[in-house]
Amino acid sequence: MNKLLAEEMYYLMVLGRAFEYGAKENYMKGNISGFLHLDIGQEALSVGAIKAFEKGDIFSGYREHIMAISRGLEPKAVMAELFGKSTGVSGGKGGSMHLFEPSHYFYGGDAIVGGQLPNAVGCAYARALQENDDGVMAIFGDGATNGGAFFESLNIAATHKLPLLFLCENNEYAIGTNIRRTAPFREQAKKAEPYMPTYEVDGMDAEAVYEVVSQARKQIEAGHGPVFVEAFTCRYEGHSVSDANSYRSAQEMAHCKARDPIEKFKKALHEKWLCTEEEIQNIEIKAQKAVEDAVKYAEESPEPEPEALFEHVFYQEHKNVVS
Amino acid sequence: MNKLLAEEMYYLMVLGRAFEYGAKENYMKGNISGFLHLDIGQEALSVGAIKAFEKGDIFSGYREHIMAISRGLEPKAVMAELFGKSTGVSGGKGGSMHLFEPSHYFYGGDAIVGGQLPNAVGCAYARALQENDDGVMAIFGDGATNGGAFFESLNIAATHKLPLLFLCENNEYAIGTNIRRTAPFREQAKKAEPYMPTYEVDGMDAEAVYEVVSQARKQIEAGHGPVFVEAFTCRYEGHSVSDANSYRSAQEMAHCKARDPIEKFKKALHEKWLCTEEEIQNIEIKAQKAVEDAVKYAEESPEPEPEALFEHVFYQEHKNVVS
Amino acid sequence: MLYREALNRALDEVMSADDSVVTLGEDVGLYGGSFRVTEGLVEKYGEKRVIDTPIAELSIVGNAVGMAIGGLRPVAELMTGNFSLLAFDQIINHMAKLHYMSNGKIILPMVVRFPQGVSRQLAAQHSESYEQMLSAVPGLRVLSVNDVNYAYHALKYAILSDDPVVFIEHELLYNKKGEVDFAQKLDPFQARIAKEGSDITIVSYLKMVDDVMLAVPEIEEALGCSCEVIDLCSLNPIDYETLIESIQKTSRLVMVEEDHKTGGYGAQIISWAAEEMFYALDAPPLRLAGEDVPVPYNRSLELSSIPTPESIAQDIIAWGKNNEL
Amino acid sequence: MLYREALNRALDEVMSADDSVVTLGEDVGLYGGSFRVTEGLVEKYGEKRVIDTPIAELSIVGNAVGMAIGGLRPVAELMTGNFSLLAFDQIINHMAKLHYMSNGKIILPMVVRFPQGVSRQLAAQHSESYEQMLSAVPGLRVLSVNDVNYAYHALKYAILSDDPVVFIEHELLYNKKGEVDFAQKLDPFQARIAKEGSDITIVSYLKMVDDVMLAVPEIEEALGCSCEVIDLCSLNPIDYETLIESIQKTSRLVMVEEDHKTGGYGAQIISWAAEEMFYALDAPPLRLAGEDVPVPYNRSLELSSIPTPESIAQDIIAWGKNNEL
Ligand SMILES: Cc1ncc(C[n+]2csc(CCOP(=O)(O)OP(=O)(O)O)c2C)c(N)n1
Ligand SMILES: Cc1ncc(C[n+]2csc(CCOP(=O)(O)OP(=O)(O)O)c2C)c(N)n1
Ligand SMILES: [Mg+2]
Ligand SMILES: [Mg+2]
Repeated sequence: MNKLLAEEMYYLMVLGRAFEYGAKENYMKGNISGFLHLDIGQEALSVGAIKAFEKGDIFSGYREHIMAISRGLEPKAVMAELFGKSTGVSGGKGGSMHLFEPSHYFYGGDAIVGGQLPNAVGCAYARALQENDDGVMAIFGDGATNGGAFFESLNIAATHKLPLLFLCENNEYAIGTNIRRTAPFREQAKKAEPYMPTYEVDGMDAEAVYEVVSQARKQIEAGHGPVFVEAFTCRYEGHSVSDANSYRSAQEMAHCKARDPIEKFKKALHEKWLCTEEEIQNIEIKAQKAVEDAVKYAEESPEPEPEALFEHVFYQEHKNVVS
Repeated sequence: MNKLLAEEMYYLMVLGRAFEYGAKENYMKGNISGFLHLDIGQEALSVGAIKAFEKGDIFSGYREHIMAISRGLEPKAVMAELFGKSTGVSGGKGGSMHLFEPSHYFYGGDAIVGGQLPNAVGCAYARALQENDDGVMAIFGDGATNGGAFFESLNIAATHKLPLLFLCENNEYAIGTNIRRTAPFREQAKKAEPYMPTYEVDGMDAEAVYEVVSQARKQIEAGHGPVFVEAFTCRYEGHSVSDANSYRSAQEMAHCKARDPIEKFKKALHEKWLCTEEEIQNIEIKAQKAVEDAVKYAEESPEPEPEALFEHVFYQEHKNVVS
Repeated sequence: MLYREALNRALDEVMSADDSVVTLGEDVGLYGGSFRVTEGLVEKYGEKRVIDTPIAELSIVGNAVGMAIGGLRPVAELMTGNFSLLAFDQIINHMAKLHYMSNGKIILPMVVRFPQGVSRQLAAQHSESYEQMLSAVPGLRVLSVNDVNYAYHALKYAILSDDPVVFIEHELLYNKKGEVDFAQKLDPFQARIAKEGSDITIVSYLKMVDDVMLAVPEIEEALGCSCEVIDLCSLNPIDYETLIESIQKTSRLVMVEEDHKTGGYGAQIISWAAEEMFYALDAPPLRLAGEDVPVPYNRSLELSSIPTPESIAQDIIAWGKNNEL
Repeated sequence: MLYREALNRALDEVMSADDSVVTLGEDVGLYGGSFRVTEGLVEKYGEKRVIDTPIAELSIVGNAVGMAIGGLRPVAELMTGNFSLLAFDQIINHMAKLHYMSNGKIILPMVVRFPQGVSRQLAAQHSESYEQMLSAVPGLRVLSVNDVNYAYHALKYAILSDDPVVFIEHELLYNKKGEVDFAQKLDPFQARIAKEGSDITIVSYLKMVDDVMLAVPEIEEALGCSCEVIDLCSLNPIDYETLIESIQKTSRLVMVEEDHKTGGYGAQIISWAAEEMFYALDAPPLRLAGEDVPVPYNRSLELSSIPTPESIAQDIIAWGKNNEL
């Protein structure tokens, strides 16, 4: 990592958090609806992992706004999607949980817990067959590691030695249920041990995440098969905006926030990358501005046309193709 | 194990093999149809495991004739089921793959690979809640260890420390595909290691199977949670009667049969239990007779009445029950 | 009492009367249930009978089947209809078939419940309806009630019944208010006449019954006629007697459902009527249903993908006028 | 050429022309496919393109979706329809919806194929039909052909199409003989007139078309009429034009399918006809389908659970006589 990248990552983390608060505010105003899962507290993980995985395909779940933006999707287009506008990345049809941008190799938003994993395995298979040098990263929560799709994916990826990086964001909760109550242990990497090398990392430390994911990426790209990375993290908000977060004590939340990833990284910017206070402030201002612009853009964007309802059910009109 | 039990196990193994050959013969004659999965070669495993698990609930798959008989189901009623007769254990509605006898705690026949595993987990949950001393045994093949249901079951059983014995019959094949081609290793117990104690045993050695399963049963009944036993075995026939078994070389088959479980156990009867040749022959004659009687019974039994088609779709007539 | 409170009450009563009743699902325990149907139960009955499960729908239903085999009466909750797809093997290959395949030896007193349907902008993976699939499976009873009183009685029946029941709810009904007559003896398989009338039989179920009821005044005014509204309550078995009686009276049939039209549940009702009530019908039957598109996130698109009180009124009025009503 | 050979030929041609086509499933490779549809392909195209998968149906379809995202054209085989239930989440929540939810950005040129239906005493967990469920899912094309020539052309189309296609086969059709016209240009979404006639329109698909054809001589003789037999070929979209034309000519409609009657696929056809062709029908439509019971193992019970040429003839003759035909 160099200073330029560190600054970019800081920018993305600050932007990400502001974006999420902006989304929350607009949910309260009624501009956004449905399920809105905020990534606040987990920015180091989303930003660090995506930046470490520069190229290659990314499959994630429904808590994917910051990942999408870190991958290069326009904050405007993401916010517009949350608003359900025609200018949204998915034309207003997908919403918060369904951000896709194949031109950026981002197949983000799956709202079926663990549903993206078999898809990521299949894509990794394709990359291996195509002798493509880039690998695939699948991102999922601790809750997903209890489902059949996860295990089938470990087994298949290991059998075919696929270039697939499994990244588990262990924030210890699936909605209101702690992972210790639905699995026999807290560390989900244990489940991957029979199949592939595993790494643990502090998910609140953007630099550490960046390093471990970079390392893992090199390993999968070298053709040695899949790798599993588990990052321990903590979400600050409820599961989604409509969840009151009443199942976690004030103490637990305080402990969480004491590890704040943005504060930590800011400190590194000062101490390690010798950024000035002014440089840092400029980044923060720029990030704030980007979110304001995104909200404005989303507000002013038009609704989809009524005809959009029937568009893109299929790619091709069936009558035209004959064998 | 004592001599009496050894003789009984020998009886069941010989009976089992003769039963399977009898079934095959009647399949060729057209008396049995559908899928017929023979357990020939795996008798030590089916008999040893069931006898070691005297009480408690048993859930198995579609290769379950010998297990059912070892559990105490009448060979006649099993054969009649294969013939589709009204006197069959499932009234002719289930066939070879669907033998059930709740009065013997046998919920045998599931034709969905791995489908019995979540059921076994649920039953083990019930037993724990009821503070019942007996545990549950789930029997499945190597092929089932690649499916999501298997993993979910390992995870849930371990989380709740359920009294569940996982018994994997590793005959290395799922129909025509060797397990080495669909999993990263041959030993499927590895998959269970993160969750529970695991044991390996020679599935061609009835005594060894009996000992290991007895041991595992005691462990689960003591309330320490689930245990995984993997038994390596070999089926002599094709996957089902309609499979030509062309994917295994003559050499592989010869190697297989050199470990014949019945021959091996017969030797132990002589050497360890000091059975006379006559005692052994009497057992064999009795077994042969039982199979002949079963076939005769099945042949002579009546077809189900046409009305049977509509019986047992539901347990109760809906109109009669009000809340 | 709210709809979800009626369900809660039914569960609570049965759990208190019978130790073998357990409920399991994601967040049903400590969290109180994502739609609060199981609220307060874990405090009363403990974590062993109100079981927080992992996110593993195949196991939730598969374990419930095993629990029922083991002598319990499990009530499994799936968080949303779409996730039930992960459990379809256990629902269809196991829960529905073990009784028959065992010639009646295996008895499965169990319930699988879940909410489904278009709520508010939950997008395509959280908005679908699967009653058409599940009602077509022999061996399953499928209940899906609109009314608060029925919610209480039907769920209680489902848990007490010795047959496997799929109990389908709707996310937008949980806060519906209504009275419960606890002493009533109610046959959950009998359809409910939500409104009597003489000229048009409108058949519906679950949330759409409310939308139909909202549309009725406008329809009656515009067509100068009276509508009978039938809430099916039980989707399998179907209470054909009630339908026959109504159609014989009105000679006109409309079916309203929220699911996509092609292959939706209502096709069975209309197809039955065409076969069995052909000569009783004075006009072609009308089927109103959702569009054949995945449900979009945007609110206007979402609303235009399903019947609404406005579209129901408009479509029935146009049909009535076309058919000289 | 046999039906399975026609499928094999279609796969072979497309794989030879386009390196991005792969096929995956249990035993499709070294074993040659449980119904020999993929026979010989692994020898030609290697294990990387003819992929033996673990017994993990959710992954078979889920991986195919990912392969399609990654630029391949996967053809996934599931061994039997009943096992497809394990993959319903990937088929319905992913394969069918990603294109729409991404506003057209994700394109999924993929096929899921499987055989289904009542074969010979395979019992309830190996004998069901799921076209009613899958044809009701917006975003999926569902092809299910009876004819050998169509088998070749429709599978080829399905693989070449850029939309996700579910291709449903029947275990008893694989050894059916027929001619293939390789040069033909065939629209796989157009229904096939299996036999022209003027008095009764009999609609069917997949294996039942053959049973209908066997029944027709007896029906025509007994009723002194002529039957038109329509093989739908495409279950979604439905070729309503062909149906309209036929019904306008005959004024009589019969639907024959193998699946359980309640909620079966044919309900959509009859319900559509009741809505759209009401005045064209001179008699109530007739729907023949399987009984509402899990499929039993015993051969006589099994046969009595589904329509047979004999029962089809008998039921249509009785209906014709009742309706003054
Ligand atoms: C198959 C499935 N079951 C249930 C849900 C409902 N659900 C949505 S998110 C969630 C919790 C997931 O937790 P985790 O995987 O740890 O991710 P996190 O939300 O913590 O990021 C649940 C149960 C779902 N979306 N999909
Ligand atoms: C879910 C499912 N997928 C596929 C099949 C078809 N099938 C039946 S048996 C079998 C092989 C199972 O192998 P294994 O588990 O090793 O058991 P074995 O036959 O060796 O005893 C397969 C693929 C099935 N019955 N169920
Ligand atoms: Mg989590
Ligand atoms: Mg095996």
